Amino acid sequence: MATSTSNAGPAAGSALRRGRRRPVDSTVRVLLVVAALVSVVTTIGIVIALVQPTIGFFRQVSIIEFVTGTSWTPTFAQKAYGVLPLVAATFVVTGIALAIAVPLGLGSAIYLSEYANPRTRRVLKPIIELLAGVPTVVYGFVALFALNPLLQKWWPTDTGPAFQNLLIAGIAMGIMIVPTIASISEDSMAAVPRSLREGAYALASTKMQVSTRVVVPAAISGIVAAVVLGISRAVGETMIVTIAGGLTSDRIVLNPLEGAATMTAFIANISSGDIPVGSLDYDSVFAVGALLFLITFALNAVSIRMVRRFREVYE
Amino acid sequence: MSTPTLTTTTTRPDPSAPGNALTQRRSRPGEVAFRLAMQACLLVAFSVLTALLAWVLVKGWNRLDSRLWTEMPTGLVSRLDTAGVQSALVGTLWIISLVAVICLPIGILSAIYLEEYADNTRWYNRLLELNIQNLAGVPSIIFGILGLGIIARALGLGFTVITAAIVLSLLVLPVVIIATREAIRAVPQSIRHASYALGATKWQTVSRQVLPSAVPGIATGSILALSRAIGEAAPLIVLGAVTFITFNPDGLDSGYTALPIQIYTFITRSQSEYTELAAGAIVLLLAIVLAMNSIAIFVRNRFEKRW
Amino acid sequence: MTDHRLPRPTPSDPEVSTVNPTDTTSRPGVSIAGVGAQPTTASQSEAADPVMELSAVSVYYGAYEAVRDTTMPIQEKQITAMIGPSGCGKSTILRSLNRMNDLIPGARVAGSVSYHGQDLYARDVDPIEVRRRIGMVFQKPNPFPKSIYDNVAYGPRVTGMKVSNMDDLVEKALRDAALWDEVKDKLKTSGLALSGGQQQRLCIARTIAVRPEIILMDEPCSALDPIATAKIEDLMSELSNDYTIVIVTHNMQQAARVSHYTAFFTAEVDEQQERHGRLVEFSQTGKLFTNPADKRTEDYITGRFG
Amino acid sequence: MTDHRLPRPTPSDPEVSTVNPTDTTSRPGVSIAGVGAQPTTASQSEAADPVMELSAVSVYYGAYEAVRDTTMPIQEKQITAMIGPSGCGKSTILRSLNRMNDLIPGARVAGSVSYHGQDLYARDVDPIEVRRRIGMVFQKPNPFPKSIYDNVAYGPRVTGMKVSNMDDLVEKALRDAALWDEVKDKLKTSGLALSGGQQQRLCIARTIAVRPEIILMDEPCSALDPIATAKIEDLMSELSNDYTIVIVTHNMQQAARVSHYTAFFTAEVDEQQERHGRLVEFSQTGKLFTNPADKRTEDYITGRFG
Amino acid sequence: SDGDKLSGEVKVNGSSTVAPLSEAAATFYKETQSDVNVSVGTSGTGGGFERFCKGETDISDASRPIKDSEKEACAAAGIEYKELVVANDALTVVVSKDNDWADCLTVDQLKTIWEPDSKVTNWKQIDPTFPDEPLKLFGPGTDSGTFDYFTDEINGEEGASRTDYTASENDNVVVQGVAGTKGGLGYFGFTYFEENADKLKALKVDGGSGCVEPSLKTAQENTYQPLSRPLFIYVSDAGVKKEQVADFVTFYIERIDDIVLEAQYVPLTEEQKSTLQTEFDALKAAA
Ligand SMILES: Nc1ncnc2c1ncn2[C@@H]1O[C@H](COP(=O)(O)OP(=O)(O)OP(=O)(O)O)[C@@H](O)[C@H]1O
Ligand SMILES: Nc1ncnc2c1ncn2[C@@H]1O[C@H](COP(=O)(O)OP(=O)(O)OP(=O)(O)O)[C@@H](O)[C@H]1O
Ligand SMILES: [Mg+2]
Ligand SMILES: [Mg+2]
Ligand SMILES: O=P([O-])([O-])[O-]
Repeated sequence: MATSTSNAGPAAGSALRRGRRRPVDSTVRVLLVVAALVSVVTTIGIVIALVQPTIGFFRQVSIIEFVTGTSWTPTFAQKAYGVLPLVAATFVVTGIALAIAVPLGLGSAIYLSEYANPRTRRVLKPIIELLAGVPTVVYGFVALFALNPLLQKWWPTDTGPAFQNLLIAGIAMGIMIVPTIASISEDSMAAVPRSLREGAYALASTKMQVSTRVVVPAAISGIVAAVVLGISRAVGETMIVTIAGGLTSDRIVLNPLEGAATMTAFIANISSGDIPVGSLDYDSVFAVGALLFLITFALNAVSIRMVRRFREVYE
Repeated sequence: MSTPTLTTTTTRPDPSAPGNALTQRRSRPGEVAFRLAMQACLLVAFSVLTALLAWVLVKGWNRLDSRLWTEMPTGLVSRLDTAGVQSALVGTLWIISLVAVICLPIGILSAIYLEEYADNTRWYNRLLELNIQNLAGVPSIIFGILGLGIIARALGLGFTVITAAIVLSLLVLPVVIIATREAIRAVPQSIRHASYALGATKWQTVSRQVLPSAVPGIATGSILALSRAIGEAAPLIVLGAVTFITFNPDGLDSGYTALPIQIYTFITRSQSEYTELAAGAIVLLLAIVLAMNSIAIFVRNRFEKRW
Repeated sequence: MTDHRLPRPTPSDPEVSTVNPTDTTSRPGVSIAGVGAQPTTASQSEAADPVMELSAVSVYYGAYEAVRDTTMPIQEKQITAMIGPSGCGKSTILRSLNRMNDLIPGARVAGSVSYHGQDLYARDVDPIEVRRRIGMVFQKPNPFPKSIYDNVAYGPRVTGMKVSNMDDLVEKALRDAALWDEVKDKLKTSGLALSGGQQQRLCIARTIAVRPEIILMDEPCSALDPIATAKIEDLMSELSNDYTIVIVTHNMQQAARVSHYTAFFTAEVDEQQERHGRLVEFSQTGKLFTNPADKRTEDYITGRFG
Repeated sequence: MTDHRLPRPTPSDPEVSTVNPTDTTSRPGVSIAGVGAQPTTASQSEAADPVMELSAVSVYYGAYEAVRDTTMPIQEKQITAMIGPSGCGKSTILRSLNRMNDLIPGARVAGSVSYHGQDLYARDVDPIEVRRRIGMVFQKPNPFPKSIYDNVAYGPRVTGMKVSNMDDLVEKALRDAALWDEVKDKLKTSGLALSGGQQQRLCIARTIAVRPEIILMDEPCSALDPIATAKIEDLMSELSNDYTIVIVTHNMQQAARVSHYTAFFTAEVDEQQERHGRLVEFSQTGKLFTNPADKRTEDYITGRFG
Repeated sequence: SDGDKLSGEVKVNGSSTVAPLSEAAATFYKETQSDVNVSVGTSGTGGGFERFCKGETDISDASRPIKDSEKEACAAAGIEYKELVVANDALTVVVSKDNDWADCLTVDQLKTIWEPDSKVTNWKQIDPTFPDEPLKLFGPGTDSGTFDYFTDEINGEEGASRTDYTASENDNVVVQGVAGTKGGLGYFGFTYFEENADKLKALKVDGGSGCVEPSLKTAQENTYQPLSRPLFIYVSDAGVKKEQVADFVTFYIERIDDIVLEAQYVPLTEEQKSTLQTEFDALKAAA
């Protein structure tokens, strides 16, 4: 057998010097950095898009009124710019959504991760992930045309909930985020090392004890991250509340049977509406957008920290 | 070893008759109840979701035929029964193809940079990473505001297919980046080391070893991202896509409508024909989205290597 | 080479005879292996008081027979070591002793494992009660991500032990595990904040807190440094006054240092090129290391393979 | 105990003197350790032709000094083994020999590693060229998820070797790695479809396909069964006709069986309770195992710790 | 329009009230000129003008006349335009079919109900003869031309309204809300009432000269006061210079009766029609 190769000779030492240029490598590097910068530009773009009109808004409306006022009527003749009604409606809907999604999602996750046999799990987990992809406009439709009639029909008293109301929006949103919470918490439970479970079983624990006292606490930061992500999705969700949640914002509505505008519903309605650019009303959309951005920013920060902690524990 | 002063009342099981105790199975009702409760959660979650989807199917049943994609929307209430959503379907396909072209290369390259090239002890790289994680959680409607203020107006791209595609690309960019990073990270370090140990350069290692191994994960993430973009309505509403359109887009600067937007406008109409049509269009949208997600999940489960 | 590398077991060790290395099974292709059933051995001495007995135990993972036909006793308040090359089924056999194999889908045990005469795999046996009496310590220290105190208190709590004073119980368990002095001022800190060796002693404390009769240990020192290893080995010797201990180790020196009995396993390749774990020799530790009855044992302990 | 557990290196082994075990460093608290710089040793024989030399090498991970002050030669076409307890820095030192440490963020090498007199860590040295000449085989066999053929051809392709006939080159590498006969009919199948031992030989074939001068091996047999191990050991002996080999192993018997020189490392705990790897003794293998100069070496090889 | 095959785009945007007219026109037009792409956006009257005055659209749908501020914006951008009245609408006040007590309300009564800070929460407060039934109010979104028009006519100031009612962009909300609430009351365009006449009852309105019911006839005759209103399209001069836009507008005007019928609005009177024709001729001449 003849090959034209030879051992790197003893003279190799000097040949170690950087001689060869590698143009492909340096070109690629530039390309990669440029690509990575797109996301930075996006964030900067968002901030720019929000900041200027928001400053314009706060030139005319005091920040105090904005954060403490209890009426939001920028499109009426008697204008009021207290954002609390929008925030309140947002959190009522989010609260209802969580009340549904957290138990269902967590319970499903515990069942899948601790009880279901591997075959069931292999089938069900992808289906859950599949359902996480259903577009939100579908949930809005379902809320208005399926859940609402049901609610009206089964309502015990004569005066049922309003046609658009926070309750159905919350329920639809809850159903929407169940797959997200279930899937992420299941991931974090699956990441709890076998050794911890074995340790617990070896101490004569039952399955429930292992699930509730070892697996869930060990996965808690992942579970919290899932819930925070659920909150942030609910807070930012637009279509369901726009379709099914109502538009009232002249007062703080806490009764879920009434309709009310969330931050996103307000933005969606007004920005497709007839307000002229540069007007105070137009700027109000961006002020609310900026507030929404800040709230979800804070939630994301919490969630990112949680996820990181949950990674650190076992890696 | 043990301190004699310490007294505890605990005892071992009697070693003389432990065999008997072993067989006295304690009844554990809490155990059964817990299991059933967890099972019930899963069952309820599933049945509600499937019931809702089934309801949409029933509601739109009358409209589930070729009219949906061969016919254009109509402005004539009297002819609603012969209307379809062709322009929205084609608009959606246009947008999604453009999103794929814009978003996937940028997303995958960003992920390669972060995973393989960036020194994550540097503050700017960590900031970059944080920025991407954070963007992933920014509500979609905010991207609509970005698109309206910057892309449509400041950059002057107007209310066109390309504006919608750029906005949706930026929206799902973090999804692609994060999924690609996961896929790249799943390629074991040992493969990279083996390649370097043979004298390969960084890009050789990345392009010949890491990326081929990460393809299933990248494909999965990409498909999921695209299917998310297909279903988004909120940013398009802000972008003024609520438009009656009876023609298919014919270029990047063309006007457009998209399925979720079309569905939204149908929902706001009071005639029951519109509700039916909305349900039909939803089934069409779901079919596309769920098919894409199924492919993604299949690819992941089938081809992703368990190292 | 001096022979201090193979110390005899503790001098108080009762004289127990080596099991005859005759093959009691009729499986073809296996030259010598296994041990005769303990009671049939003529040279049986008075000290032999097996608290557990394996007879003809085979363990399957699905259709794959990981370990074949193991027969051996576990003597009370003695340390029994299992050694052998990787993959020969040591861990598998160990886990079959307290039904930890139940947790692996598809795992199945044939033959009988008896504990005080009771078959552990009888239908009406509650595996949770089994594990209450036969505790286990794992290769990698696996403290719960809870406080040191809660780690130790976990077992008594979940098993519903009637405890008059949990603090005392935790203290005693930690003292017995020779960890008390190092952690007494930080019982509320996380068990994960300890060093590897301390974590492993915490796992031992956690196990003895439920007062089991037998402690199974699967390579308890392999993740530890030499100093921590030495501490755990001392601890084992001390614990063997009160507990029966079974330890799996890949370290022959360790087996030689701490155990009273040693079982040597190896893996055989059968006609279908499948590897199956087999018990080659079971014997008093001193005997096995100085005068192995089987050629494969000798090859292994002299480093000719593995 | 017979001494066949510590066979001498291959009989053809040239006589090479043991380095004096005197401490050439002035670090306090270290009784004896390290080796004097090779050339200064009086008993230097004609066979000593170090292709690489480490002098006063310390390796840091961030601020943590994982290995301190290592001075030792790597002799041409000889097998040098590194042994020592887990965490003493064997892998760390090995990786410093072909700049694989560059890939670990925060890792840093102090002191000098020279290769044919050229400092490997000089500013203008291209690490890719270094790795081209100094190959590496890892603990876990890590074939690329490609065909057997492509695994072997990968190195020549990426390094841009001028190859007249790739098929011949692949065949020769596989032959040299003693794998050809087993795979010649399935060169197109995935490298992952081979058994563990075959995979490891494939990794060796892959490495020698680029014709390096030195091959570093980090516990190349620890994931293998005894039969595969024996094959790899034979292969190493054969390869040492053409290549300089450095091997890390946790298995003293293996070091004794295959190597010509052995470096024994251990971990010392300093005043701040931090552990640092130290080279304790470097010597001809026969000498180190039969007549260790350092008490710690003796303790280790006789199984008193580790 | 002539027989030539035209192509290109026609961009219409604006009022959601007028959109059904323009959509009908676009649908009919497609049958004759299939290569002309007519898009009809609904951003509301104001949103439409915003784009119109930036030159982004050719035609703006409007359910109220252009405001001064919007005129200025158009002037600033050099956009010249013509205003064309294409149909009439009668804002309809609706109650539930279960409401058997109210048939007619005066403008003053409507004002007491809808004025800012109104405290009316019960039908009894409107008229003591009405039963003790809680009043629930529904109305269109506050950013619509319909809202602007109603508040202007009833409360005397555009946008002046009580705020504590259920407002929605979604037609269904008013229809379903009023239909399902015995004491419900709401208002919207005549079309929506026509489409849902089986579920709702329209009230007569007394604008000072007796109770008048909303109908095609009363709206056309302008007797349904003050709530009948004209609907507009604004056509930019620049737009009309484009052949396909001019052709579309011509088509729109020629077929206006079919279009209004299809969209269920109140057709133009003959007088309005001739004005329309004159206006358009002027526009074309200018182009
Ligand atoms: N959960 C499992 N499923 C299938 N096969 C298994 C499983 N666990 C172990 N095995 C197989 O059973 C055989 C014995 O494994 P076991 O872990 O008992 O070996 P061991 O002697 O403990 O090895 P080591 O020293 O590496 O821990 C091996 O071939 C192993 O691959
Ligand atoms: N990437 C790293 N970052 C930080 N510390 C490291 C890293 N790799 C190794 N170390 C530390 O350096 C020390 C030496 O590690 P090394 O892997 O070289 O030991 P080793 O002798 O090869 O051990 P083993 O026999 O277990 O492989 C250890 O304390 C280890 O924890
Ligand atoms: Mg094991
Ligand atoms: Mg190592
Ligand atoms: O859409 P509007 O006609 O109400 O402005």
